[in-house]
Amino acid sequence: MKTDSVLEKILTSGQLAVTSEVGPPRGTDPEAVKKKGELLRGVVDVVNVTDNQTAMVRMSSMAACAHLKQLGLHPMLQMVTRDRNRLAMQADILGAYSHGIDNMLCLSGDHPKFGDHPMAANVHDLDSVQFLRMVKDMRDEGKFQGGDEITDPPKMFIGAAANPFADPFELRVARLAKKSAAGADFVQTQCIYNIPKFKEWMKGVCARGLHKEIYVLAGITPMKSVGMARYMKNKVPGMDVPADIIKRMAGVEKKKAAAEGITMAVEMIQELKEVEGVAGFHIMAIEWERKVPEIVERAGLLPRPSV
Amino acid sequence: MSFLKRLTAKEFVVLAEMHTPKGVDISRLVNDGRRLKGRVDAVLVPDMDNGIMRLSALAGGVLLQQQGLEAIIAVYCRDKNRMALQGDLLAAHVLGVQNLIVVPSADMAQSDHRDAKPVFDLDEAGLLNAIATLQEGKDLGSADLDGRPFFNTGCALASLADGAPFDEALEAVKAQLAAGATFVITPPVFDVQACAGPLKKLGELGVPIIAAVFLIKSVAVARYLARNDAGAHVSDALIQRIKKAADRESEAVKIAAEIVQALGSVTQGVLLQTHGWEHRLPAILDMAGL
Amino acid sequence: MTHPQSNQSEGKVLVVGGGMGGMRTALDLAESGRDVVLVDKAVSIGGLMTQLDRTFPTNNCDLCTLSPNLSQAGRAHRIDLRTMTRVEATKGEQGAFEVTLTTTPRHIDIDRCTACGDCLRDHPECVSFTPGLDHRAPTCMRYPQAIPQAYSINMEQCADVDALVKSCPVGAIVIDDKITTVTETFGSIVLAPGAEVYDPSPIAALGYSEQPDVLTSLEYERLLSASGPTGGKLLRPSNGQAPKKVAWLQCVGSRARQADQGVSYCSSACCMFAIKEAIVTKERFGTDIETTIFNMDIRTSGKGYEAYYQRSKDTDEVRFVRCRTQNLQAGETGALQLRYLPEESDTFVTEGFDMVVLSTGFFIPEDIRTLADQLKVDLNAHGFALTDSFHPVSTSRAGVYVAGLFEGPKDIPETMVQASAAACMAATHVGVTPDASPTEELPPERKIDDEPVRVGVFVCECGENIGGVVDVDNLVSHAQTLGDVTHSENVGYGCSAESMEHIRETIVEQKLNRVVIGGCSPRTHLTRFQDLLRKAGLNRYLVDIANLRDQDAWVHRDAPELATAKGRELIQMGVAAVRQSKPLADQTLPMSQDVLVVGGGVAGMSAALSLAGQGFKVHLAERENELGGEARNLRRTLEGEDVRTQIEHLVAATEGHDKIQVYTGALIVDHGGMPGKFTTGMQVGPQLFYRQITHGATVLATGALANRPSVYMLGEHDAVSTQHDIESLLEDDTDTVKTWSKVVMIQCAGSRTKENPACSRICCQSSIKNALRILDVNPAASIWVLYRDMRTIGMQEDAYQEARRRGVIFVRYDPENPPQVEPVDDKVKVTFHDPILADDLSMHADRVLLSTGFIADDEGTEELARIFRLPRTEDGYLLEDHIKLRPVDLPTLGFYVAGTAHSPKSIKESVAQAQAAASRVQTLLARGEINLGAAVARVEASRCAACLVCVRACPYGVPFINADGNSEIDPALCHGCGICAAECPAKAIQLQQFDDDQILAKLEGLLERITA
Amino acid sequence: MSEPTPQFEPVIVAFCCHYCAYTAADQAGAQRLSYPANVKIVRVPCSGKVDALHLLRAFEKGADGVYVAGCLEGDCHFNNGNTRAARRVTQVQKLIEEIGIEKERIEMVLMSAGMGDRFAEVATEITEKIRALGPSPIRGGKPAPARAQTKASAKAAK
Amino acid sequence: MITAERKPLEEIVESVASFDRILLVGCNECVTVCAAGGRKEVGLLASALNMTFLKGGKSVQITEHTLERQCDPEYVEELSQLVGGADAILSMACGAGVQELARRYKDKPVLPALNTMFMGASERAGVWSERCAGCGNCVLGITGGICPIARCSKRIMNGPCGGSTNGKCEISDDVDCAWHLIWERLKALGQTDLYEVNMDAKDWRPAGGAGPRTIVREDLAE
Repeated sequence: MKTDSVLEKILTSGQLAVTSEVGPPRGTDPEAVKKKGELLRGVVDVVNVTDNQTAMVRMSSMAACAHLKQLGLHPMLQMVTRDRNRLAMQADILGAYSHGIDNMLCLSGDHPKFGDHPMAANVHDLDSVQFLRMVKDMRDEGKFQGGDEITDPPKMFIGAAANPFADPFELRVARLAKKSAAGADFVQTQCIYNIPKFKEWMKGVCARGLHKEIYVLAGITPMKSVGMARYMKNKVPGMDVPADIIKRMAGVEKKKAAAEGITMAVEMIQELKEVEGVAGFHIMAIEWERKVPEIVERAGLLPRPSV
Repeated sequence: MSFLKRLTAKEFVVLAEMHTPKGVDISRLVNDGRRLKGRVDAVLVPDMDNGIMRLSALAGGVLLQQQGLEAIIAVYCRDKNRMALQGDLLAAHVLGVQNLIVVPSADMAQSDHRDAKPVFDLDEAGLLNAIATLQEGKDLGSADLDGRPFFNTGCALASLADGAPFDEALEAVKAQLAAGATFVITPPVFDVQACAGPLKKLGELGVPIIAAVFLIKSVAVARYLARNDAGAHVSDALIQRIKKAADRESEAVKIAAEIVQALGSVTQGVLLQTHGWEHRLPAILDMAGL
Repeated sequence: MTHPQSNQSEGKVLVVGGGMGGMRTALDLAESGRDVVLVDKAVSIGGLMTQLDRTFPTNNCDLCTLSPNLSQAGRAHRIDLRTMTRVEATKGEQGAFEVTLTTTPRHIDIDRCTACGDCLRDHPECVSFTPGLDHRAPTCMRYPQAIPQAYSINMEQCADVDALVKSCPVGAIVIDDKITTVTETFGSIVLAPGAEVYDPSPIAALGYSEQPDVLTSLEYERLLSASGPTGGKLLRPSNGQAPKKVAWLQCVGSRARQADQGVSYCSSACCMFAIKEAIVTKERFGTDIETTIFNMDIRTSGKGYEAYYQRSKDTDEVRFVRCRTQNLQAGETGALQLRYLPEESDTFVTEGFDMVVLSTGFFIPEDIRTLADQLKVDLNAHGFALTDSFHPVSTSRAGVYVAGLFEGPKDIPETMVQASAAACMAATHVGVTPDASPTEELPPERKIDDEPVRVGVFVCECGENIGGVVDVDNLVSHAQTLGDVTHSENVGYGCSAESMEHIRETIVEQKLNRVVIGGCSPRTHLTRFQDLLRKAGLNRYLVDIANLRDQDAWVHRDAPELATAKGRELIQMGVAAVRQSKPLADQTLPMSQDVLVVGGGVAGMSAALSLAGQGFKVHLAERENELGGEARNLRRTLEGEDVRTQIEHLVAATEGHDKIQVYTGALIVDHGGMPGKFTTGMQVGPQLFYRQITHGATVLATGALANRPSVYMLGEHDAVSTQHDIESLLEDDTDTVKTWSKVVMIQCAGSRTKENPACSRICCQSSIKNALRILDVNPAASIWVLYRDMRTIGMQEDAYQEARRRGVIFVRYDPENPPQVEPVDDKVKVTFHDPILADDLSMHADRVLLSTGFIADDEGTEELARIFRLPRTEDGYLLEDHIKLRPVDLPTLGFYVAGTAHSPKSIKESVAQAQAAASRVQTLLARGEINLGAAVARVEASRCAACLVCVRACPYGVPFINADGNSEIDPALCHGCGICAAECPAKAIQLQQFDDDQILAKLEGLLERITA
Repeated sequence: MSEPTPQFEPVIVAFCCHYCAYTAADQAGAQRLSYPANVKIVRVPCSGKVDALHLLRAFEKGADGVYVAGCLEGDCHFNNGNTRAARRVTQVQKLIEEIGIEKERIEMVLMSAGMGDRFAEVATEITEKIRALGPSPIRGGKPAPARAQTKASAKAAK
Repeated sequence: MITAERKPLEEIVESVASFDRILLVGCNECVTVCAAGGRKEVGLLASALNMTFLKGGKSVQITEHTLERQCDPEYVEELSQLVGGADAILSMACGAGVQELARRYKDKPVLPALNTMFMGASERAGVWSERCAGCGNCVLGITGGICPIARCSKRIMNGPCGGSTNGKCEISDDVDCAWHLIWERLKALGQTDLYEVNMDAKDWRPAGGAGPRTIVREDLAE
């Protein structure tokens, strides 16, 4: 065990892990986070807390994580390279760990162009691979990126994101390998809709033996409506929504669309469970956290193991 | 990767047709050729097509190879007997030209040497047979050769016009494939959908099919094709599209590029025929995203 | 005195007649490198056209359009101009005619005479001018730009020879000048003696002899002319007052039924002449003047003429009255009473007019018949030289050619076409001679770098054209106030030889080093004034023209004050620009001597054969798979010639000619280059093989299409066909024709309509031809011709009259109320209104024949015009450079048109235009090199940032970055568009002749008053 | 005759290409078509020769309206000078808007050599449009003092 | 080449509004090539300024002059004759040129008329794109000649991120994904193994992280 993370424990035990996420509020009231966290209690293993998601200012991920931690949940600190240079990032990692937060996800983050501060400086002192390396070195070498030693290094269970669908596709396995090499313990993927393509990617991952080095949590996002499906297809960078998904969503009555989306998510999880190398699921029910229990249940992932 | 390797690897090939000069001023051929270097897989050099006496395809092909391009030269039966044909084939091999396409001979009615005597010692299948024989190290007189040449030989489909013309052309192609041809070049395709039937049947032959894409330079040319070539399937809408374009030349390039794109999933390659507008080839390639 | 001649003159052509036709022939021959002797019996050349005031349909001033040709004729050193000279006898044959020429003494040394007029002032009785046609002896010079610019003296009339001699300040009077007779050898002869205008005196009913206010149209023309007896004012000869009502009587002396009433043929030009006079009358002297044209038919079948006719009715409110007879008498109040029978009425009407103009036609006078006799040239019954459709300018005698009115009545464009055609044919007998005698030794160019700027401003009045609107003197005095202007004056007709010489002298005397001409468009006249500067020892690029005519006086006729104010500004702009101009050098390139002929019909083949016959390599591109064009469908001409056989001969000759490369199935796809060195790409044959041809000139003979309009059930009923369709039937299937008992022909089917406004010109004669042919085969047939105007121009009128005599019935219909055609079994019922019976008629016809004529080949010419960048008329024909004077030249130098691509025309006219195009091509290619002018881009290397903008912007890929790291532009390749100059971010490139300083100076010149 | 009402007479500069628009202007003359005398023509070999600088300077010197007249699309005697000119006109439109001059005061028009009537029509329309816009805003101010453009060679320093 | 574009006229006008005599100085180097500050643009701006002032009823004297290069003292010296007659200098050069003028002519306000943009290359006529960020430590040798620092929207050195589609960057379809280009290029070169190497966290000191940079060539420096 590299860390005390519950996630690491579940994954190491060979059981399918389930994670989900909550977005912190655009204000100072912690109740929103707590409420969302409560919905997920006992349903998922670890709750990701996003970091200025879609480049919009929100309550900091670390603060929100701390609130969840107080509730006894297992939060995962998300951090992007967009807003902080390596000094600020390391400082926050130390701070988070001091609150008992031992999972983190290292990301580059959405470009500020899409957010509410398009005029903001785009820091990117490090990229996500360099970021992973830094966190790993902090944990395993006990060293800051600058080389100085850390007294009581943070033992973070380190996650990365992977998009199996972004172009160029042929590079996606190699890129996972780079992240793995840099220090990622697990990876949460982009929402999966194109299952054949995901399987193809997984095949590449397994062929390279990567599935033995890094845990792959398949990303699942239930569709609420055909409108959302189309939006994801056309507007969200790096998203691959095949036409038959849209067709399926369009084929049902409007008020039954949400239920169809849930069913589809459940079916996907069931199908992906069988795929070699899939170590768990990351269910991103954006502003729809209340539906996560249903999905997890219907997918046969309950009860969650206690480790 | 050479033309042959790409063909074998089932990769999409892009060929361009380049005519030799009528005369000895090769500057245009060489300059146009240089511009294409690295942009096409090979250039096809026709030989006296239309019965217009010109610099021989072999010489043109060698010149283009000297510019760093790979050449495919046309061989045909109208103007040479088996002696001359075999001799030239050996010469081609020695000079480094290893891609051949056996083409039917153009009618001499439009020739600039209408009084010339057509030879037709061999027919196309006979010529293919001669090529095969040479590759086996013998000549048609069964004598052994010093060293064996190697060729990658294609044949040409005579017509894409539905019905009898295509059926006949298909039979001829089958015969030529049986005689040793390994790929087929079609007449120009202007409407991929309209040609879907014939193209499908060609696809079933199991050899690489390369479709010709012809740059329509003017409304008059489009009309000419519509009226005179049943296999062309040049529609009135296409004619109107060119006519209405503010810049007809660019529209023609665009149309050619669109056809190339449409063929991308249908055939294993394209042969761009620009007939004198070789300077427009890069534009077509750019627009087609090649 | 007879000079024995050596053999040296074999290479010469004799051109008889110095009118427009003779001049054009002589100029074409001279420009293509042949030596010419141009003789005219008159004291100065110019012929009939010099007496016109303005010509239709552009209403240009003829003197202005003509004078450039005249002074050119006067100065081209290959042309030996001999006025007052007649042909007395000929011997020999083509290649070596021996011609005896007799010159009447002028008693004036042309080289000395300055045309100062002192002799005339002192001795008017013996100093002669051609009095023009005005029988009321004008007191003016015949026209101010006369060539040669010299007087002539009749010594017999002179009472005091000594005094006369002394009156001449330069001693130009030669007392003992004698008749000279020379015999010279000529390779070929062109006859362009013109014709004379009918004298209406014998027709008593017209009152021409008695009534001073009855004029011939030519006299009326003189009255309108600025150089005429009234100085350009329209006044009644009887009382000097302005007329309020003017009538024109058409066909005076033409289309006569009786010999004493004139000639039987149609003089072809009078209808347009009258319409033009009516329009000009209104335009210049007041729209309230009533103008009425009394006519039998309005025959406006030339290019653009029909539109002009319609405009005269619709816009200018010229009244047209169709009537049968007329006579005239003076009324009590001095008004002329005109009695006529309107077509739609059976009672005579009497109407009063202030002036009556007789539209008199042409006839061949006795002296021209004598000339023909001496030259052993056959004439037709009317005295015109005999020619045929496929040899339109060849007379019965080999080596003798004809052009203009002597070949038949015609208008100016046809004369110009024939003149060039005759030049082409005449040139086949004489070789090109080296340009051995440059008569103009150009003075060396003056270095002006160190001189202060001295601008001379010369403002033209151009008769009424500018002076009638703009206050020229005001402009002249205003110019004097402008900076650096040291000289300014009014030069009248600036482009006349006299004024040009005056300007030249002034430049030299006043040491001017920049010149501004206030005149007409630089498009047409800049080169002439540039040449003038060069002759004055200045660089040709130190002149600018302020376009006071086309872009000021002509467009602001209603606002003279504004026009004058604008004229001042235009002069200011010109002065500002020339102050910045610098001496520039021209660039040259060798010309290709090959010619591309597009179109393999009669016109294309004729042009190709004419050129190939002269040794030019011709590329003939035909889009169809065989040669022959539309004429393949014709069998006979009106005159009975066998068209099919002739076409077969033409095709065989064309294909067999070793200088002609024929491309059938050839589609032109691209074009570039410049006059003298074009490149054209085409795709040829079934496999669309691409050929690129380099050629110096291009002849477009792309033809027109036989019209097949969807009217009168054409294509819907078997009994309805076009005149064209039955050509072969009439030849090969007379049995069918014999079954027809009633045939109705409908004229103007699909012509003169909204869709196809032009008159198709040939359909009236086609219907007459077919009617006569049907009657030959089936004399019992009853033939009805429904028409709007019968336009059987020239000698076709004889056939028309014959058809009437043989019982063909002609009924006029109104386009508002056209005939109706309905099917009745295998026949058709035709219903129409007969204006004479004033009733609707209806009949069952076995056959309805539609005279459908031509329609422009939009499919062919639309794209060709785009590729060659040539303008077309609204109805799709190629637009020539000048409708009257340059009917063969297209607006882009190096392009010529022949045949129906220009406008509907007969085979004869097509062949003539083809030969004319061949001649025009030769005049271009004889130059040998291309003058690229001085408008080339120049890079100032020290400013260049090597940014590649010019390299990327140039449409021709000319600029490149040289070894020094600067942009370099090869002036020989530069086309002079100036795009690079406009885009250069470092302002390192200037287009010479249009550099920024000059353009900005123009703006400053214009806007001075605002900023000052 | 009624007393003419005094109205604003704009000064309009038309840059006309030699081959089409200038010829069309001559055509208008030959056809005696009238158009306002306010339009003054500057002849250029091709509309592509008209520099943005010329257009701007015309306004600076006091023109109330400026237009560039070139050949019809596809008919430019120099391939594409007319389309280049049109792009420049658009650029200058933006610039004069920045200055505070209505962008309607400048435009690009196309015509063929034979279109004398179109020339007259365009000249009339533009004159009316500019007349309605009133004098150029910069004419409200004082005259422009001459601006120095140094002739000293930049290379001299080398 | 350094690229720049003209500031909005309003901003320029405001900056020079208080002066009566303006010396407008162009540069015949980079800014000429990118059509921002050559003789032509100087002319256009002079005209535009003049008109703007005329419109406001103000008469301003604008002197135009274009230097071969504004960032070299020897060329800048050329202005010394003209500066006396001006109240302010308006520079149409990049920031380097503006600063050089300000350094040399200390008593005159020197105002920028351009915004200096980036080091770029000309894609085609009239289009320039960023190619180099001047980071002081070039990695182009291992990225197939395509710079991830200048051309990736996130400066990702181990890209691509998960946002690219069809070879285009997530920020715009008009922007190529640099890493897509790098990958294609590496493939073409047969150097895909270079991709597998993780690039370490970048040392930003040569990129300016350590303050203003200076290059001293000992052999050339005086």
